[in-house]
Amino acid sequence: MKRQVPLVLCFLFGVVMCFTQFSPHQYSQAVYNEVINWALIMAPFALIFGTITLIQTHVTRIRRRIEHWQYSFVVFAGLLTMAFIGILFGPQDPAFEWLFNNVQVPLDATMFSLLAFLIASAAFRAFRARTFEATLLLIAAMIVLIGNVPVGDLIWNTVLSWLPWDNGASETRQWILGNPNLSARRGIILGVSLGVISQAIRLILGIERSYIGGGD
Amino acid sequence: MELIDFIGIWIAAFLTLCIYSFLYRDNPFYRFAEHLFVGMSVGYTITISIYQGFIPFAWEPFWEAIKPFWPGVPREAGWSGLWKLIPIGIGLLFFGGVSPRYTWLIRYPSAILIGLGAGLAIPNVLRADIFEQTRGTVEPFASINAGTLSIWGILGAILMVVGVVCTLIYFYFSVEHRGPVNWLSKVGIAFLMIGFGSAFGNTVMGRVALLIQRVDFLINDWIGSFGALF
Amino acid sequence: MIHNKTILWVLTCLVLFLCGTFAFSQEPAAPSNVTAKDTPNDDGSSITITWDAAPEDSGVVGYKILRNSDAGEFEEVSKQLDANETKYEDKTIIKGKTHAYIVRAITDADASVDSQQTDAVQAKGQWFHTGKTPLFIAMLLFSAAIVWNIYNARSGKEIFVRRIPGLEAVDEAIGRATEMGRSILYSTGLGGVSGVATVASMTILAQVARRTANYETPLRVPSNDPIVMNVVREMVKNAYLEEGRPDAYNEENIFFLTEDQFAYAAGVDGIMVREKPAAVFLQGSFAAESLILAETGNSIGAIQIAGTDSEHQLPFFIAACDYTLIGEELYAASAYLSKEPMLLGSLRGQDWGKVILFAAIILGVFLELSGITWITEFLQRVN
Amino acid sequence: MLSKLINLDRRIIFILVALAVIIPTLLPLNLPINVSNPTQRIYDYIDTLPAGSTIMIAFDYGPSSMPELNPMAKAVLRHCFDKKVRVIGMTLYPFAPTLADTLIKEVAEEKGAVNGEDYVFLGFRPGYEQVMLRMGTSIASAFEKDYTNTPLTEIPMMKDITNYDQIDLILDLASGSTTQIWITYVNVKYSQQIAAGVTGVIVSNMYPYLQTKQLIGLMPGYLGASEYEKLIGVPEKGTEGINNASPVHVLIFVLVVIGNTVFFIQRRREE
Repeated sequence: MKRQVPLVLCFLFGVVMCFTQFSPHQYSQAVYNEVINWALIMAPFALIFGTITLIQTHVTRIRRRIEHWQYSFVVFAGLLTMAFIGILFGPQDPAFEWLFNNVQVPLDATMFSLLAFLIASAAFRAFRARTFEATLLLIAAMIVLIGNVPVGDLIWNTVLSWLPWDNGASETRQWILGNPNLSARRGIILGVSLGVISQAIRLILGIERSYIGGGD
Repeated sequence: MELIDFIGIWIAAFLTLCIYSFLYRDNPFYRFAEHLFVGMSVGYTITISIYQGFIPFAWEPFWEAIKPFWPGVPREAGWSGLWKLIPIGIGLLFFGGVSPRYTWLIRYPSAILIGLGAGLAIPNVLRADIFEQTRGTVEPFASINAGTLSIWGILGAILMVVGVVCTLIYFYFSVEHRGPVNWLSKVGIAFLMIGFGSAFGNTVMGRVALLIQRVDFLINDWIGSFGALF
Repeated sequence: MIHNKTILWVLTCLVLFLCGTFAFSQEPAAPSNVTAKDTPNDDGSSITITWDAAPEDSGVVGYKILRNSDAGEFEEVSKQLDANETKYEDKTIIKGKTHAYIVRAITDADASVDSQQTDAVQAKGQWFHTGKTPLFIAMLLFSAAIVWNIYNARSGKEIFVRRIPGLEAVDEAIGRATEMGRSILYSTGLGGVSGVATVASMTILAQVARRTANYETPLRVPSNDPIVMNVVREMVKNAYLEEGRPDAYNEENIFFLTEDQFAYAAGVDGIMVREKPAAVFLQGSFAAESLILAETGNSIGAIQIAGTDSEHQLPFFIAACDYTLIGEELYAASAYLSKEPMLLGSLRGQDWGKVILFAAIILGVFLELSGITWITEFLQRVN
Repeated sequence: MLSKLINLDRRIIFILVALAVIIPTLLPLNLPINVSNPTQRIYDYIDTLPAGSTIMIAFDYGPSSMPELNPMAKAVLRHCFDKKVRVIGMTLYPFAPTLADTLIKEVAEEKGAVNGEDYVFLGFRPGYEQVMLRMGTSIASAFEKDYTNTPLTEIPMMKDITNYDQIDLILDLASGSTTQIWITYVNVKYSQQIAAGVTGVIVSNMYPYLQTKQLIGLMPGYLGASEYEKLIGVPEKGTEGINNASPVHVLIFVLVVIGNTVFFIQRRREE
């Protein structure tokens, strides 16, 4: 029950879903459409389970007075406010939307925008011409970086005005993105895809069992 | 400006500054914003997954199916909604995870989700990634044959094949990288590095755009709202 | 009398004139070779009608399609089609009924000619899409290659795996954390439990856990997917059990944070700056938060080992981390560290796949150059 | 001194980045913009459409990509309304309808375009390829009503529009993988012309499609927006964005150059 049934379920669902991709028949499409929804139906249960463990973690923190335990109350306050209003009145409720727009959206956008700072500090630190490979990385990054803004072409057209080639910065950028960059990406994608498929095969055939705790 | 909007802008601005304070170092303001964010995001995702997943895909069809048992309600839909009892039942197994003795129950829904994902992945990844990317690498040579490609185009197509093959050789694991294999994989690394560098440089724009938007908010909306104070 | 004569005259002229016009605007030929067939490779919701193109000077300006159901009345089912069309896919059929079709050619003069009616056909769904045969064959071949190699590896055949830079650092990182008495932070990324990168990451995590079990170094795993968290708990528990240290396992170290991408990043950042782990592992699939995590990890001076198959995030890991497993290296690393025959065998199978890809690309290039297109046709996309 | 420079405290870099964004926001720059070929092609395509043609704009992006994609949407909408090209708006992103609706209305008001005659906004439907494929048969089978709940049958401009056959171009404004899906399902299956405007981050994924001509044109991030704004002669947020973003790019460039110079001097000395 603990090991065999999950393996059988995994095999069954895997084979059937794989088959629906080859079969245009209305029955197989109906199966596909039904089962795809199951993932959506099960998601809230997994989330509620996750939330229970989250609450457990923070209750422990508060009980044991682990450093910064006071902030666990902030987690509860946020969680309960959103879940309470959202579940009772639905996501279209004005209070829910207001909280979303004025609390969650700014937090999300600001966290995201931290990247502008971090990308600068990472570039400064990492882009050093230490080795041949690092130099390639550095040069490609700088060309694309400067080719992305009009300043790049401005500099090119003034400094390199004796060249019979205008707007070189943006054109070189485009060439790098469209050529060496693309072939490297293709190489990665091909390799990764082979890995994805081989893992999917292992999972379906029950060879890979890590998700039931590993072992045989 | 409505009071409620005014309060909203101030809260948003306060939280924005709380997060930016992290750039200096960890501090109580960041800790407050961080914990609030974690809590609210969980509450938000639960709400959305219930209202956009569970209710339309499980509850409504199921309700349609059992309606006729209610006195006086006409029967409209078929029994197909009863199917939804299966995913609901399987979903309930997740609660086994709460007690250490029954954590293994979670393996059932996990196995289904894994099987489903794996089954869909095989044909789709094979088609969309392997078939398509290989075809895209080879196809320009048909244009060379047809004579419709410029000199640059031809060079590009050849470079593309060299790049793809060498990168793949770098990812070839079951031979020692010595001699010619080593050389080719070195070329592969060179392509990878150019690729990574250009992707990095290319991302800056998008990230800066996000910062510009926040700065725009702080300067125009928030500082702009100071006027309403007086 | 005169009247009669005039009328006669006028009538004659009229008849002559009409004859003339008829002679010049000759009636167009009816569309020929009209066939109606069940559309192949669909779910049984359409019928395809084909006919021969009208000659250029026939004056046909368009076509309309007429249909009957179960030998009933004919009705128009299409709007006017262009004159150069020779095919129409009727997607509005009634399932379970038979339909016959007529193609009506329309001329400049707003006149029209009907073709003969076709045989009545019924649409059927197909169980197998014949256009996907190449895909199916490729899938079977690759599966066979993987299974065969795993079987071989299990029967004890040695499989070589090239050195993967960065993996030596795993022991170094764990050792350093132990020396400094600090914790290790391990993130499995944003992927769900069926993601390959997540599974590979969990396999590496199990290996890391085996090593930390002996040193009692705390291994902290903040998770952003409840299911992944649960699987990780089971795997780490197992690893500690197999190392004979079930007492050292602490379930609270593996916890759910939130599913939201940036809230997760904010939370992990907070853990990093407060707990100051000596080693940070970022393995799995990541999105934009990759650099937020990696830069914060760098700022606290931790040894960082990253690995992802999300090719967009690789540049940031390469820039901010000490070691980075690139794409497929992540999968290979899980095989390399665990030395498990299953993983080693399937790695060999993947390499076979690469050999086939090389062959396809090189052969394809030469065939295309000489005008033979069957490789691209084989790889053609079908929906 | 040198080692201090090479291990510059990241917080100094953060301050420099902040300044590089704040200063141009307060004191706008005005850099020359060169229109790149992929953007030009979209402009030319729309510009040569006869009045009364129809294009479909898919607003496939969420709030976090608004800064880059909204200016593009605005510029293209202005161009269309000026040329009397009709616009059908729709989205496959659950968070997009409000932002797209606001934006279309704003431009329509400015150009005097009439809802239901010059443009229509269909709103959001879940499921990417399902929606795309259904619209191939008939748009009404995916969207029986528009965003304001008016049945499509009652909308004047939808009278002669059934499916992709009557649409001259689909412009996908995307922050994710939707463009690939549009190409896979709508370009390949229905031979529909597709163009894209995408965020800077995913631009490089689009080049293969540009190369195979599956995309007739491409607008990359702020740059694309500013180029299109230049083409229609109305510089706005896109131009502002590219101007404000430029200093940060230059800053990073200069920082890296300084870092490497110092690094080389130091290495020379060590040798």
